[in-house]
Amino acid sequence: MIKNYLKNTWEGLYTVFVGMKITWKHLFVPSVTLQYPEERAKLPERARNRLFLNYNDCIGCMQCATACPVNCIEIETVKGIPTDMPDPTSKGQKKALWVTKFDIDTGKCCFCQLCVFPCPTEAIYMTDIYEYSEFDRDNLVYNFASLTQAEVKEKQDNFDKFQAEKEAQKVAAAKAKAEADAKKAAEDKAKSEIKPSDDEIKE
Amino acid sequence: MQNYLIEIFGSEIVAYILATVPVLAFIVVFVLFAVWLERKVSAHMQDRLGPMRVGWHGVLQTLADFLKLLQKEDIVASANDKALFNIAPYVVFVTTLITYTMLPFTSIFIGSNADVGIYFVLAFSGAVVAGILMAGWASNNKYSLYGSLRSAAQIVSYEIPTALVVLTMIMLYGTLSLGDITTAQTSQFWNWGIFGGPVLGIGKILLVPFMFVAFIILFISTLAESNRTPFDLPESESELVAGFNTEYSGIKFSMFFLSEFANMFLIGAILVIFFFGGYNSPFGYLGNLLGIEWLIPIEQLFWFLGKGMFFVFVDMWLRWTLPRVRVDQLMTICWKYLIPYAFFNLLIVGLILLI
Amino acid sequence: MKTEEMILNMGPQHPSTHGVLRLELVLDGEVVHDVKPHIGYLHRCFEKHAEAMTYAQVVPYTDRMDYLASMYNNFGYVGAVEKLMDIKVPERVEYIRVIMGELQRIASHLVALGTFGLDLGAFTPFLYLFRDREKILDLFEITCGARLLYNYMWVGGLSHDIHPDFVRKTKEFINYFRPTVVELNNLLTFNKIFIERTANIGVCPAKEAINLGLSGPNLRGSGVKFDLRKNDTYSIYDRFDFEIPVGEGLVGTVGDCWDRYYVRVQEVEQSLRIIEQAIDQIPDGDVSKEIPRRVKPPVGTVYHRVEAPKGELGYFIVSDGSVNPARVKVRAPSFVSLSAIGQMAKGYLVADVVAILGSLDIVLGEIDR
Amino acid sequence: MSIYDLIFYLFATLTIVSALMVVSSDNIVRSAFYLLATFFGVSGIYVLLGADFVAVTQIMVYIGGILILLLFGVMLTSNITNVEIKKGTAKILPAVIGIGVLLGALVSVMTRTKWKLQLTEIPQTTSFELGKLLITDYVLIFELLGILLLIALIGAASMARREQE
Repeated sequence: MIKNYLKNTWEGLYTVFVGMKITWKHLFVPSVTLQYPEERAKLPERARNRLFLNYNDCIGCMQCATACPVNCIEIETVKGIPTDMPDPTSKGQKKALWVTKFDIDTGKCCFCQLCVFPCPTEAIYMTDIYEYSEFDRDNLVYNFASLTQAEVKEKQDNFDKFQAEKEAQKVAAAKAKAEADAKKAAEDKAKSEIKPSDDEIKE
Repeated sequence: MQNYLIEIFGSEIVAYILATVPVLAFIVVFVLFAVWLERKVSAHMQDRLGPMRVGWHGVLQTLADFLKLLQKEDIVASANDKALFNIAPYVVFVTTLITYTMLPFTSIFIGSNADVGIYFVLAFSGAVVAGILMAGWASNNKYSLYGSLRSAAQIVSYEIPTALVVLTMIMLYGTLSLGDITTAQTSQFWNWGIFGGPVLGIGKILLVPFMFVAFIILFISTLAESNRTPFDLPESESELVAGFNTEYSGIKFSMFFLSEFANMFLIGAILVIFFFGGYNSPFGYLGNLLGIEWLIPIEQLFWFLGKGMFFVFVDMWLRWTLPRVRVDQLMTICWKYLIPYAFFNLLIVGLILLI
Repeated sequence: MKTEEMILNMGPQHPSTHGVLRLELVLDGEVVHDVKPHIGYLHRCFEKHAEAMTYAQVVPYTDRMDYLASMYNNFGYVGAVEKLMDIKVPERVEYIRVIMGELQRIASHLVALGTFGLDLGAFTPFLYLFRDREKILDLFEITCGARLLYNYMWVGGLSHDIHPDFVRKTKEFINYFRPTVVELNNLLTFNKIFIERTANIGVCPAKEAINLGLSGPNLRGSGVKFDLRKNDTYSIYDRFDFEIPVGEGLVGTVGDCWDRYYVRVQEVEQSLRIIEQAIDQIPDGDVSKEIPRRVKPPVGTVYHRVEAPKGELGYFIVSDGSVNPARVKVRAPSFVSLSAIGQMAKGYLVADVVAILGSLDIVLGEIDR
Repeated sequence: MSIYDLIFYLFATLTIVSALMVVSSDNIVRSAFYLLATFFGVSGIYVLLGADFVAVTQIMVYIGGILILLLFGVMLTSNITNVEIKKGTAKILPAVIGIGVLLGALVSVMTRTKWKLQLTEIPQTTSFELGKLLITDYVLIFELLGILLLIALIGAASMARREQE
């Protein structure tokens, strides 16, 4: 019992000194931390931070928005018209859509990188920017679409017009056809009843 | 010192008040420095840098923090006992401050070289408990109450080994006065308490190991009395959040802080006075060598503060090395280990002194 | 003497509840009579959420369960889905997964050991261990770009192949890290105060541990030699030579806090051994070859369990044949561990509750899900 | 008025006021804390009388020991703050008699004492003489008291020990 008592005392003091020796050694080890704003760690090339969209390369295929588990990407597109097609991507892929809205809400983003992989044109990718805090939450929504409001309206109008023209053409064609049919029908009055054309049902 | 001041100002009251100013200023400056040191020591021991922004290597960081603390809102919860809650920090601080009157900083600056000396210091460091209990109870918070009760139990228990070792040393020096104890260890370092003090002959050699034991016991028990790791149970942040000062903020919190660090230097000073010659230089004074008389007190102040700071550093060193003991183990260390050892040490030192 | 019981709320805002956990302690003085954990402060509807996600989209959500061991959560989930779809992943993928999983186990254990020390008041070992954990996170970062929530293992493969520097840096890390374990042992493990604080505290005998359903280091700390990597082997763990450390009661009783702690220390060493063996054998190949474009498992159910750093992590997945899982149920090891605290802490002091909680190594993200 | 007079009146006021507060306070814990001020005031008066050793002992024993014990007892008793404390006069006659006797005794002592009107000499400190006396003339009593306290210490330690189960 006395032996145990003395042993406890000795262990208590000895292990304290062992520990003190270690911390003493560390007193002279150079620091492993960085003085942050002045010194910055070099991020590896695969670093996953704020999302970025190379707008010119986006073809508006919506695959990133579908892949996103938190729905932080919002895309709206307008179909291009033959006379006003968007420029092809930097790799020469043709675009059929005007991307009128491409918003990424980085406040929602969970940095999972799931949106990056499906992108066929490598337009969306993660950058090494990690300082983008804002005072206003709305500022965390990044608008990547470079079209102005007016331009969007114009594209929309263009498309609507184009659509309307197409419609009108079709209607006109249908009308012409109908007229022709009517004529024909008038000519062959006695033959049969008029049937509605397939085109009309589709439209 | 007092007589000199009385002569200058012609009034006792002014002289006495002025005599306290250097001590108060010392405590404030020391705490500012010690907090910075604590942060730096901890940082470098943990491979970090610690504060680096304000001033050279952050020396003014504590000042900035202190200014921030002063500006903070003074929160008093509605369920607190307001009067006691407000008084408690000052009770703690004042009782710590009072003990400084007995410390011989140099041979000429000593608040009071009273005969009661160390007894006075022990009494008032025990009286701190009242302030801590007041803080814990007035906070009306279970964690605070636990912290203060633990603190009280701890300080009261550890007074016993402290007193036993102090008794040993008093036997050696034959006086309670801290000033006289220091003068007994004058000239060279082999007259220091740890080397048997003023005793001469065979007794000196026999005393050394027992003085060493006494030193370790006094170090541990005073460490516990000042509530530092590994005995920082009253404010053990992993169990009791912050112990008795959980509810405090702003200037009142800084009062607790001041008193904790003032206490750290106090225990360092007590150890130095008992075992390491107080303000005495280990090798003789440069002032004597050069024949400049006014240099001696400055040298003495340097040695006293230097030795005291060394023990403050050891406190910090221990704090950043060790885990915390549990409340019952705290009592085990005190009652089952320190007290018997201190007791036997007292007995043996007494026997050695008789021969 | 008649004394009154006092109820003390520990948490949800408390320094040592490892997250937002509330423990209701019924105390007699400082002696604990009962501990009631109240959970749910971190509930994020993971299981319900998974039903609205595609199988691939669930992976980032599994990251956020045990956020200190995200790789292993991925490992378990993709294992379950692959079992359901009967996919055989390439050898290279298996090796990389095992290496990543073991690195993650080390990282998770380092946090566990460090915070355990922190709970007992030792601050310095905590920071030493975090310094080394940082090195592991760096390894993950060069591989997949993320430091905490990796989304690295995908059904059928991996999101990225390993970085060209990965093998070299991992070897460097192993050489660097070995002495740290020795240092930790000197500084903390065999420190007398630490031993006094943890030995004979929160004793959980083997039988009780099994009854409580404990798993992982908590079960092994009680002296039960049970490790899914050996006992119900998955992936390619059967190819490696490693031991299962169990609690032996070196300084106290078998199954005390110190044993649970020391099992983790030893497991870190064993994980290093596995990595050393695996790192030299990584075969060449393509890591994304087997990744299906659309993960659409057949109708059926699967239960797949892995030895996560915190214990047995099981995924029960019900598939209705669509692209979304019909049900994902997780058997979270921390949840089971936490449920044991009531029995373990009875009769000890308040300070011991902190030690016991720390030794169980819980993560609230996994408990509340 | 010299500084000593000022300090004396300060301590005297402190003692009397806080003693009154002790008996008149509604809250028992507060009473205990007022007692702290009373003890402190009394020890201050001891110092002024030159009894420095007694003064420090007063702080050591009464504040550091007895008061703390008292506070422990009070704080650890649950619901103590809700207890109604009776402050009204209950038995007037015995009280009057008791106070009368006490007052008479005090007044008679006060009038008979030969007061020093002028402080002729600054009171000498006593601890050195006290120490000498304790070791020489009163050594037996001192030793016996020491043994008594040691017994108390051992007894307390054995009582506080947890029962072996």
